[in-house]
Amino acid sequence: MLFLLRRILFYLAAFIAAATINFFLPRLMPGDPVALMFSSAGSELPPESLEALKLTFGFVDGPLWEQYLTYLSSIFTGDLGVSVKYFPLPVTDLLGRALLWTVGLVGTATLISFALGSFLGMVAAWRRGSRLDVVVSVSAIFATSIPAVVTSLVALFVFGFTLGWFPTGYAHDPALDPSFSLAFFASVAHHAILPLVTLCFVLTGGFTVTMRNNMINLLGQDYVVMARAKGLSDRRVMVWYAARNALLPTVSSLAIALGTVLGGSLVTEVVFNYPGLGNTLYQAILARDYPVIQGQLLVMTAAMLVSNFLVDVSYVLLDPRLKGSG
Amino acid sequence: MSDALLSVRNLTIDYIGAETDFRAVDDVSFDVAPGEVFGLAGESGCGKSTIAFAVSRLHGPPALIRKGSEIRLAGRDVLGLDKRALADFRWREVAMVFQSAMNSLNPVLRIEEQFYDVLRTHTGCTRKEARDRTAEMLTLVDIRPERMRDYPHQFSGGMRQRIVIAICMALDPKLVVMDEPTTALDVVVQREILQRIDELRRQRGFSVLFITHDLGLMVQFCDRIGVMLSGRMVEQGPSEAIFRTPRHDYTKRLWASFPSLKGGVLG
Amino acid sequence: QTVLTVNIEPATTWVRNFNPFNQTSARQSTLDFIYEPLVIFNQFDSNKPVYRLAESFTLSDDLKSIDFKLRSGLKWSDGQPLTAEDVKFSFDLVKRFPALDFVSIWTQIDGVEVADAETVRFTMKEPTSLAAETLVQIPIVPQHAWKDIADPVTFSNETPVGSGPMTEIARFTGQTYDQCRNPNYWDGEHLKVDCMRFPQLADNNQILTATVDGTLDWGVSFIPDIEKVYVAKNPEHFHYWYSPSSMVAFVFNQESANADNRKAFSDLKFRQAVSMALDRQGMVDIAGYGYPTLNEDPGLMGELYKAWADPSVTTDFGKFATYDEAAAAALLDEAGYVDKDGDGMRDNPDGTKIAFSIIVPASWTDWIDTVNIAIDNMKAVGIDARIETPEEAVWSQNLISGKFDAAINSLPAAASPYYPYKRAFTEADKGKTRFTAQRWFNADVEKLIGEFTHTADLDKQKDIMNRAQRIVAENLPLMPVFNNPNWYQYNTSRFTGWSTKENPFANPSITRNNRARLLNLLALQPVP
Amino acid sequence: MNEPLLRFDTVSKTFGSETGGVRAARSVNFALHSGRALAIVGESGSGKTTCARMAMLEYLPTSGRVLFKGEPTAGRRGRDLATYRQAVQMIFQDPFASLNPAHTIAYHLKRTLRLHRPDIRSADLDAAVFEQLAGVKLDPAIVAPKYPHELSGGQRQRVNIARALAARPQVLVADEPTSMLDVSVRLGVLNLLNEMKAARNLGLLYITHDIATARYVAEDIAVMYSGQIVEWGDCGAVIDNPQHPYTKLLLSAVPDPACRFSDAASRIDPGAVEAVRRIAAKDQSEVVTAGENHFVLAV
Amino acid sequence: MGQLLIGLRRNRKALVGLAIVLLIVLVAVAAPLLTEYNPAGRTGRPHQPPSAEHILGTTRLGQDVWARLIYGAQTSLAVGFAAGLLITVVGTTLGIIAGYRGGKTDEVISFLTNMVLVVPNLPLLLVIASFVGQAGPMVIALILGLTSWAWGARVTRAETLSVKQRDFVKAAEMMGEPQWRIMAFEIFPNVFSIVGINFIGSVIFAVITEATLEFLGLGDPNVISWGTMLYNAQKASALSVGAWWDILAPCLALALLGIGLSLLNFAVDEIANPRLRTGGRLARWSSLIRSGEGRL
Ligand SMILES: Nc1ncnc2c1ncn2[C@@H]1O[C@H](COP(=O)(O)OP(=O)(O)OP(=O)(O)O)[C@@H](O)[C@H]1O
Ligand SMILES: Nc1ncnc2c1ncn2[C@@H]1O[C@H](COP(=O)(O)OP(=O)(O)OP(=O)(O)O)[C@@H](O)[C@H]1O
Ligand SMILES: [Mg+2]
Ligand SMILES: [Mg+2]
Ligand code: NI
Repeated sequence: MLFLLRRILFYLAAFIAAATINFFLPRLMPGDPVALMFSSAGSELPPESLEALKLTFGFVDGPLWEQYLTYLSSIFTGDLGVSVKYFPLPVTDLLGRALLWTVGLVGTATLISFALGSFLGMVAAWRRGSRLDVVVSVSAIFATSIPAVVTSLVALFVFGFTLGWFPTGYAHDPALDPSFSLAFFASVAHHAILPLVTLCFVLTGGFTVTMRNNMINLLGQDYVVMARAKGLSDRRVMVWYAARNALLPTVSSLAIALGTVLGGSLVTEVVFNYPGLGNTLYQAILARDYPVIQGQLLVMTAAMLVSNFLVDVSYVLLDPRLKGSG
Repeated sequence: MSDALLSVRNLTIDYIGAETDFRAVDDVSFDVAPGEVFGLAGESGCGKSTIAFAVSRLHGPPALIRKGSEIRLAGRDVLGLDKRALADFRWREVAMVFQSAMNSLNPVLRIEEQFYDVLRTHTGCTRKEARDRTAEMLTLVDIRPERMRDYPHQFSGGMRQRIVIAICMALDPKLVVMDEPTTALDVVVQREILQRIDELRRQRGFSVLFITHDLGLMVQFCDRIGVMLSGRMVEQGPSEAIFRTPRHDYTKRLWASFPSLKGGVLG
Repeated sequence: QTVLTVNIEPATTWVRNFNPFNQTSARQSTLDFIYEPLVIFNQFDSNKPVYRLAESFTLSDDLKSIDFKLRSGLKWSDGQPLTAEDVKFSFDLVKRFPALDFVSIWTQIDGVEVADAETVRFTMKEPTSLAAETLVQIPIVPQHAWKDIADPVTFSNETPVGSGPMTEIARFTGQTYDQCRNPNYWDGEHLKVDCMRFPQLADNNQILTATVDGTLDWGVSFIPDIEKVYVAKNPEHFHYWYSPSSMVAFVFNQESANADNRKAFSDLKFRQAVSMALDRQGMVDIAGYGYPTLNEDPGLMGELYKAWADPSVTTDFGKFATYDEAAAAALLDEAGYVDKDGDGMRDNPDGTKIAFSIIVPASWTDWIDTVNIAIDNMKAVGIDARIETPEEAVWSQNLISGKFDAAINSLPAAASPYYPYKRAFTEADKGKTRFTAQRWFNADVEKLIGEFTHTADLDKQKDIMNRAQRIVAENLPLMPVFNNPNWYQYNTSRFTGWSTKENPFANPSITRNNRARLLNLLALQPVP
Repeated sequence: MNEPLLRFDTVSKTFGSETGGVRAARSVNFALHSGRALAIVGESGSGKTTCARMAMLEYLPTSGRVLFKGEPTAGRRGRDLATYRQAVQMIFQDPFASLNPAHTIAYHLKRTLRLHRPDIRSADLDAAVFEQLAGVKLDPAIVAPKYPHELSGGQRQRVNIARALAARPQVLVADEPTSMLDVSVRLGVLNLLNEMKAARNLGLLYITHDIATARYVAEDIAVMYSGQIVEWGDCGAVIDNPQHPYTKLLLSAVPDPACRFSDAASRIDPGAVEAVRRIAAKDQSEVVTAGENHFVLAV
Repeated sequence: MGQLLIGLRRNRKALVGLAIVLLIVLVAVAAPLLTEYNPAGRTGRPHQPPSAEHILGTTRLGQDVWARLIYGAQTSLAVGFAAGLLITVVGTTLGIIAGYRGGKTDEVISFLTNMVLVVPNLPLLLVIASFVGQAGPMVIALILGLTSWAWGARVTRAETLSVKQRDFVKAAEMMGEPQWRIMAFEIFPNVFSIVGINFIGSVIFAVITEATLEFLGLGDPNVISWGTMLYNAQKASALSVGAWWDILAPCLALALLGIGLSLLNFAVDEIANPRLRTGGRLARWSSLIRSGEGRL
């Protein structure tokens, strides 16, 4: 398990490094949130209130290293500070409420895309050159090359505005309180369809292409040919000999995809006004809400690390060749 | 030879290109008698593997077996088999050992599983029966049966090659095609393996279609040899004859390029 | 139950915060609706006081103290009596926690005392006739509920105890919240709305959707092509009224770091010429979709303070705030601003170059468009201007610190022009607020502003204002272009009684800084 | 005997940790003289390539010394290393892989000349390239502008030899130079090596697992097993009269068309093979002299 | 490299992709010839639908959409290619150095690479872009270049590791070639297809990301690019007011460029990896099978 130990060490180092970047980035940012809030409030706030605002948010001055140490210790205690925009809501609360939606939406989308993409890639590669292959590969190319912004906007326009089949915002009908009722879940599903489909559209292509390429490379492998020579059924050869091995490298792209889940598909969430992490981050950036930005980047990095770690573990489980090593 | 086990007639195979075709095998005919070891010799790229693949119908696009070609195994028209018959035919009638043992076992499945795959597909036996058979087969190639629960990477190259051979024997096929089965191995291991195959063949009576570019080895191992040159079969005959009295110019040249252990060259 | 659906602020999620002292993150429905002011000064009705919690106030003759008398029998929403003690408590609280003092009230007052159970007396530091208007900004909170709050700054007051019409938070989720009738509201008989509902709407597009499909009864948002997009959908019920609000003007920094530009900026003729070059109507129509109100008053009164305007000022100087490209060019020629170096752009009479950027916040597209039009206009008369779009916060900091050449800026709307004048022309404010960005100061104007608060006599005030606006118009320190619209859409299919263009009884905007929004709410009648 | 060009003095090489690693070379001793060829034979994994790489200074021995003309090679840097690289050249097993597919044949040779033949002026480079190609019996005009994939295996290996010789080396290390070639061209390359050895008075270190070709090329031979040289000496003497059981086993396993598998006499017994392997794997330092210039490790 | 070009010429995907990309480049370069309008100027009434006068209609401000589209192409392409180049140069250099030098160098570079990979890219970009404030296209390109090289470095490193094992690298070492020459002339040409794929992929990524950043309002609103077109159209609620041309034009342009580049990328992939190739031979093969000329 030396392999995993090394990885864990790497993750720890990476996390600290990321946290450090995280700490210094906002401090390079022009304009502090109070000034921004003050100016966005435009003519509404009398200039006198600026002082009150500064007091309210009590931006700690003091030596940078001291701030840094406080920050580091706060990370490990899980105290990410208080949002400026949603004062005095703790960042963890804010992220917490967005987290669920994002994990639900983007997580589902990623898994569906992964499954669907891998399946399509597998079949396309198996039936190389067939009409199915042509259709699948060409549509995969198309899907991957169209920016998410475009896809989301067009979907919103066509299905949201023009046809009115789907709601154009929210994670569920605001009239319903979250509960374990059928109506509530139906509403959640109804609201999730459009962003979900858009996300899948954007993500599936990539998985399909990777899988197809991996598969094609593997189909020439002797063990696949031998499996065919053994007279095994096509299904068995395709799934257990070719796809099983082709999937291994795809798993790492799944890791990256899963890791970015918490970034949310920012664009999709923004366009569909989905109350997830991406949207939260976007709003935080617009409002220069440092604590939220910091917290969010941290959470996302952590997520990325965790999912990478899970993939490392699953690699060891999936690929017997790695078991012996280390 | 009407009682041939494998009979290949006028076999012509093209690799289809975007514009022009590449003729890899050109009008090749030969027979393999039951229990016989038939060798296909020739330089790299002359079409040996292409023939081997055709015999077990393993080709995929862009290979094309031209019409007029004929392959018969124990009287059955191999090229005419439909999908189902083909699945049944493979391995039960013709089994195959590939060039590199390193790669012909699925790295993520246990050895046991890879045996079971074959046995279940063809005989529909239970796991228990399959395990017994696997043990039997592994013993046959000097590998301890307990190791069936290991993964391929846990074996050495020579062991893996023997495992492949064991899998080949699992269904007692009539013909075993061996496409350069020992190129990656050193001479001592190669010798061990070929000797083992030779013994098994004697015990079980299957025929072997043996492919290598090492003529010296081929003469030692095969009963009859066909020499190929860029897709054509230029000479065919008992190995003794190919060695002692080669007729075709190309065969003679081949021998002339073998240095001899005794000094000088063989030819 | 009658529910009024309102769009008050864009948000991605609602956070339950009803702390009335928090101006940035508390729900904007907190003031007025939960915490009723003592008095509302109705700007749409000559700034007349509408008495709410207070039934009257009296300013002492020396303008140094003011008594507010509360209505009798007032109750908090939890049934406890609302007394002068609560008022005093609120002001003391603000004093104890300066972070709560969002109008810096304690820089203006000296003390608060309870005169009797229903009367509070404030003593002012300086004599001022406008004390009441500032004092009523501070929300009055119940002493019994707030006295034990350890840190009222971070207190989010999730279940408020209030004095206003809508104090009960019936339902609160991230995506919608309902604020319902105060059972103990003193003016309950006028209140015909049972609940206000605030759906979360994140951006223009969503607000637009909700507005257009008739979900919203009362909205405050930008809607492009409103006639076509909104009104046309239901002409009978969908209405809007965009009254003038804060004034938007171009400014030249009199203390610009660029000496050559400064020469031109400090020249009145140059300012007048540039001002004449601005196609204000174009800005209103194109950049503003026609929603803003044209402002061609060099004395800065415009439509908003037209009651205060001295007509002779516009007669004398009006042309300098009216679009006339030819006149602008002629004036520049006359003043010696001609192209000396042959680059096609005018230079200073001494031959030095004039070239400046106009700064505008990066995300304010309507202003950016306005500036772009202005630049086209200036180019047309040969002035080399460019646009620069820093971040909003940077823009505002530059205006405050004076690190810019030219800018587009706005002056807040208020009850009288006194406020914008004070904001813009008080030299002591230089470097503190962006309203003094132009850095133009005039002792006479400042003196007049001072005098304004020392009298409670409207005629005297008008006279003062007349004199001040003449000086300003003469010097043209700001080049007004239009007044921002006061966003307001209303839907009459469920409620009637709205403040309308025809019956403008109160400022109808529901934004947080408009106290009169309460009057609009109280006027509503459900459609049976 | 005069000072050898290249000498291995009890050279050992262990990969990985001292204890758990692979001992790829164990106390290897040999000497290579100019104008002579030394063949190292042995089954795969016996450490032949490792020795070649140590000769090329690619690996440093874990212990022992590699001497060039009597001088230790360890720690050579910069100029020293450059002169060494010029004096000792190598031919690789796979003629295709050892030429960069992105460059022409002329480029390969030119680079060598630029690096090791400062005496040739730039203007004369092309002529020099042609000369080198002609030296290995390739038609320069045809071959020079081609890319490696446009040549046959035999031609490529000739280019490799030409490239190695262009540096005017004194030692040529050839690691299985013909194992990837078709039989028909194999002999041509071997003949070429023989010729060059004689013509340029090269010391040739010829590494192979094919004992027959070793005999064809080399005067001396060393048989390796599991990192040890188990038997060495005059080529003919060792092959005709093998003393070490492993040498015997190796010779018996070499394919010999003259005897068939079916002959019981020529069969090798798997049990015996294991026994030989065990014997050969043992550390052994005692040397038995089996004849004039023929030595074998004691068993 | 030559083979790559020949391969590209033979590949249908490559041809279509190249045609699309060239077309866009051409249109961008020839923009002044293709429209009489100033892309920044108000040349018509607001939100005019497409007509003979304004072939793609006008924006909310009355600017000509077509003019903006083709001038915007300049920006989008410039950012795409600049960022793509930067990403590729940094990624390739680090990848080759790490892969070739190995040891400590590799450890350090790999750690850096993994670090950058682990920090979520788009959010980071957003944050940096907003920190920079008013990010012009070239600033965006720079940010993209400096934050997105990791993936390229990783694949290049992996490829370098395998190329490094090849004998010709050993041969060059034995020959005494200096290290930089080995990296530049022996390894680089052989990882060229990876570099190509990385480059085109990065260009796609950069074009898309730039548009996304600008769409989110984090770019310089005065720049004319597809991203700002989207941003402005969205701000003007173009879809809701029915001005579909205002928003769909940049959408389609982005999609088209994306598709063109992707096709090229796939083609390079196919050429670099012959196994992936299908093309004409399979069609010929199937027709031969169907005509009974032969069988499998
Ligand atoms: N998929 C293919 N497409 C095109 N040509 C092919 C294909 N597969 C093989 N060939 C060509 O067909 C010829 C015969 O190949 P084959 O693999 O049968 O040779 P071989 O005799 O087995 O060679 P080796 O000894 O190297 O294995 C070769 O020249 C090869 O280039
Ligand atoms: N870089 C290395 N790291 C670890 N082990 C190595 C390395 N190189 C070689 N070995 C091991 O050292 C032993 C000798 O390898 P070497 O390549 O010298 O054998 P060889 O005789 O050349 O074999 P072949 O005939 O297969 O080329 C083998 O067990 C091999 O696995
Ligand atoms: Mg073959
Ligand atoms: Mg070797
Ligand atoms: Ni090239």
